[in-house]
Amino acid sequence: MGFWGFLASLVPFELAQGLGVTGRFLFKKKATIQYPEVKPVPKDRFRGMFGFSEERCIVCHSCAKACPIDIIHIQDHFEEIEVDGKKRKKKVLDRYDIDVKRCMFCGLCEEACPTKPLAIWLTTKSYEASAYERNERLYFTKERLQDWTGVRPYPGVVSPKDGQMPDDPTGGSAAGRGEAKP
Amino acid sequence: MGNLEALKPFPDSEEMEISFGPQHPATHGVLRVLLRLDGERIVDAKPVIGYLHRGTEKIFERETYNGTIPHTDRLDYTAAATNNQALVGVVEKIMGVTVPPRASAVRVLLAELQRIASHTIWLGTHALDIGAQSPFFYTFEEREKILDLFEEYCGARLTLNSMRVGGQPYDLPDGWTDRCRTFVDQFPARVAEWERLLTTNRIWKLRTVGVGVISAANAVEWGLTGPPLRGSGVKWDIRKVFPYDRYEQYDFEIPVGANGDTYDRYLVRMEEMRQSVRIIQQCLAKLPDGPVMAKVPKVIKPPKGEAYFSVESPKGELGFYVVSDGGAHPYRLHVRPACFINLQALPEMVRGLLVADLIAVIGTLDIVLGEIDR
Amino acid sequence: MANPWVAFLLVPLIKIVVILLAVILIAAYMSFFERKILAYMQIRIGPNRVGPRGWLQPIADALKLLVKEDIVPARAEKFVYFLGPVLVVAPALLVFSVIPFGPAFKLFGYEVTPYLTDVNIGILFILGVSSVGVYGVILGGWASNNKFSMMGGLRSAAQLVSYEVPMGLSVVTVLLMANSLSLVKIVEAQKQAGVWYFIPGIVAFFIYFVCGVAETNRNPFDLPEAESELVAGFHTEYSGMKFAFYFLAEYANMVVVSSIATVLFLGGWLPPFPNWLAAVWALPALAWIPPIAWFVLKMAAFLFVYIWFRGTFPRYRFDQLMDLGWKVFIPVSLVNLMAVGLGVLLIGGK
Amino acid sequence: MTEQDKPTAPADTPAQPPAAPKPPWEEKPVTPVPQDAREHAQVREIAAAVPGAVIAAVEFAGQVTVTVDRERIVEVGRACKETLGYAFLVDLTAVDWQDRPEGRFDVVYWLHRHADSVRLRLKLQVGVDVEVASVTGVWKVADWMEREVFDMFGIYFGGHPNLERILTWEGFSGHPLRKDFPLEGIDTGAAVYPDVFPPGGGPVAGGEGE
Repeated sequence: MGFWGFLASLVPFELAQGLGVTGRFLFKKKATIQYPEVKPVPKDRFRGMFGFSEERCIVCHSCAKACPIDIIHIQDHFEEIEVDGKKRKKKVLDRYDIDVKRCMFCGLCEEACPTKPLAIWLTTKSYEASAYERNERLYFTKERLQDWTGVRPYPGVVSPKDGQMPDDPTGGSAAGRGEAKP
Repeated sequence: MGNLEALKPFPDSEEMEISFGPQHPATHGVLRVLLRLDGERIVDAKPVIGYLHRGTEKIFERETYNGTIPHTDRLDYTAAATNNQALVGVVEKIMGVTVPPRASAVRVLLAELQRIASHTIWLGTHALDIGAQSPFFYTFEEREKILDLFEEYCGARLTLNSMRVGGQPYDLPDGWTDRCRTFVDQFPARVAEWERLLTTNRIWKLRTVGVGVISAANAVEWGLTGPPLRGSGVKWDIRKVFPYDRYEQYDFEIPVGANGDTYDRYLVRMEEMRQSVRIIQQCLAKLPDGPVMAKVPKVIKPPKGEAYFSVESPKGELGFYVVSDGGAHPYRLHVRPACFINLQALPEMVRGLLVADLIAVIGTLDIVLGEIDR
Repeated sequence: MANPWVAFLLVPLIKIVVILLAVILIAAYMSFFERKILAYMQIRIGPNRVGPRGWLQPIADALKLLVKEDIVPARAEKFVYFLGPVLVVAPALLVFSVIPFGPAFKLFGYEVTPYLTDVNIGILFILGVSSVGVYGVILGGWASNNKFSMMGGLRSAAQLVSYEVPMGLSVVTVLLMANSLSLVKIVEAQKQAGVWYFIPGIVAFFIYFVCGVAETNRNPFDLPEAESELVAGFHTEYSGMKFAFYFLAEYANMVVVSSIATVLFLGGWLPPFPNWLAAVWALPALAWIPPIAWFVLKMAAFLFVYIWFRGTFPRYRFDQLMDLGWKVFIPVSLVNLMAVGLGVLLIGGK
Repeated sequence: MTEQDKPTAPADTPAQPPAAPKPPWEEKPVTPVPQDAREHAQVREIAAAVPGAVIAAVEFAGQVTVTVDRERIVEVGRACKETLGYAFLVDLTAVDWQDRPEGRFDVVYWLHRHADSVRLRLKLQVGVDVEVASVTGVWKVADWMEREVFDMFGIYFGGHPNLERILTWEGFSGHPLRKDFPLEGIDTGAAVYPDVFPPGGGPVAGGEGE
């Protein structure tokens, strides 16, 4: 590139240009969030901690069938109940466990659930369901799925037993996950 | 690089065997490369893979067709949207389902956003491996904005599980298109900023020009696809050759490199990010309305037969080959992984280079071990 | 000075303690500033949890390294393994004995000079001592019995040696202008000449600083500890206090290069453009800033540029680094040396 | 409907002329039907290039599948590459039809021709422990793909430069993608979590492993 090219190559203009870019970033707004004090707010369709309500569940096993990794274990039995004179058989739920430590929160169980409002849904705000001890604490039985013992709900979110509805945007899954919310 | 014998000052000095990885900061996952070094010059390189093999194709055989979709998120975990697109595409092809235009548009939006997100990871880690620390944080800042858009649409940031056979499970939330437009409008300025940091930087050029060269003929012979192929000058992109999801409606160019070295592949990917921005802008401009899901039975049972379908994933041609026996579970579902086949050309590209160049070449191939090991 | 005991024992001892403490504190807080400034360049905040807004981070790091388990690799050469860090830190701290931080001034009636000694061969002493550091790196790399660290050690040996030459040449151009080896006299010469040497010796200044970056294995040239290739280069196998020594030595060397650059090219403790300014603006404000503050200000500017480099530039490959050293810097500094020599000859050497 | 292949117009003869033809996604999907494709242009080309090698040809969902004779695969491959221009071997895999008497495995090659962007699927049937000639001579890219098929199915490829396992580790016995390989995995003897698993080693076939 000739002598002058060699000399010109000595003066690093483009390196200075690079320095300019990083220099400008010195004064730009920072992106860090101080996590424990400031908690990031998930979006309204975030697939977070499970919500479950036993009354709405019609024990049809479709959520267990839809789950790709079969971590929803359901056991039920039939009971005779009297409904206005006629003998009717009704399915009663014995066991409804979700092995949350293996769950990948794909949301297929919620999509498969035929009940309206949903019996099993993914809440959109609570994501802090970690535990120190793997096997017990993250193996959610029917009771724990409802009263959320051992789950640190996001501020303002109540457990399903205390009335969290699936279409409640702060806690439940946005009803609009299916259709655009009115 | 000239023949290596001439370079051997001490004829009796034997070569040094080094195992590079699988725990190594620059192998983008659990890849191990057995290196035979003469001093710092690589005499031979032999990639060893399989550390992340989870038997995905075996698991596919027990899942329902919609149940396989979360597993495809974990193949190329930096590009979940295009993995989903390929899987649902092949099942729709074998069932003869036509997807409504709005579903195609949403898929194109998700795929192109995913292409940008995947390329930002590539640029961040590639620059970090070659020593420039800051681009990593700038690129990931932009990627966070894309992940927010994904989270808003389907509820997950990385493993999206956002498509179903026959269309999209849910429609775009209100205001999503505006937020997407604001992101896309400011993105080219960010890419220009990164280019000011790297493209003309003499150290970057010294580390990438002429490194890991592969000729066009060799690239086709080695079955390279995606940016590694286009970097060597072969103008070939599935979105143009076999348009899917109505890609023929959008006009965009296919960036092509000249001499197939790391610098050209870098330029190709940077240009691809800009082209993706153009596609998204066009898609947002004429977003069709209407249903997002075709009439598809609840339990997907494709007819007996086989079909292959591929998409242009950020890494190359990602194909799915499904064989159905008429049941609700795929009889055989094979993944044609882009990175697995691109990695095969690594020894050819690296022979005779220095150890530092191996890092640059691994970065430029943009490999993800999830897709390689399946 | 009244009795020799005080003059030659007590005062130097106090100075030594003060300078050593200052350097160690600067080096420790350099690591903190580096992490903070780098973070601010990368849209993040950096350490802000330890102590108020993170200010106690370096103390925490030091304590951590103190109590950390000190693993010695199995078949390492024990003695040489321990010698490595010592050989790196000692020269780095030794060099501070000759660096003049300010002019002599009165303190409680005594004449106090803010530098330890004024050796009349100051520059020679500095170049000689700072090249001993190379041994520490090579021995450390070789003794830790690890392929990667040996490669790191060999790489840094070649790099340090080959960048010593252009650095020396660019320093010689300053000596031509100041025709004295003693650092104090160099600053005095710049004061009389009324112009800092970085203006006539702009090329020498640029080469000196870039070679300084290479000497301390800093960013564009940080091959020996290139994380991506050699995992951590020569100090891979070191842990605990020995690793802290390498860490301290790196930052101390950075401070050394910055302070020498300040003395040689930016006129040590002189306020900017000593006589022009005073004549033209008669700025009393600038006059009362103590000379030591000027010195620290200029040194801090250099340290900031170090960190700025680290945040921006990719890394040279090893052979490119050697090419740059031998094929670009040495010829250019030679030509520059001759040019300045000619200049000094013509102008008659003020 | 993607134009990935010859656009065969789906035969949707509307029973009665509806007011406006409902868009295809509103109606039941038109499932493709396999047709015999002997006269297909691509198949005739191959039959001409390698007489006698073509056993059967099927067109399904717009993609042509040609079943060729196992012994002459390299010859067919070379013909496809040199004369017919299929320079790009996109994919090579296998399918295990467990209860098929004559040839248990299908080895499937998926070729691509750059000239007119046309794709073709070659298929051959091979039994257990029967060798298939390796096509690495024709397409270099087949190296790893064949190694993966060997690793997963146990099909030997004669003439392969280094036919060894690629995804599972050397000591692994068994071929995972065979239909008779248990989904839960086999006892590999690998001392995985010695404190959790019995001295026999890894997750026992069918064991919960917890």
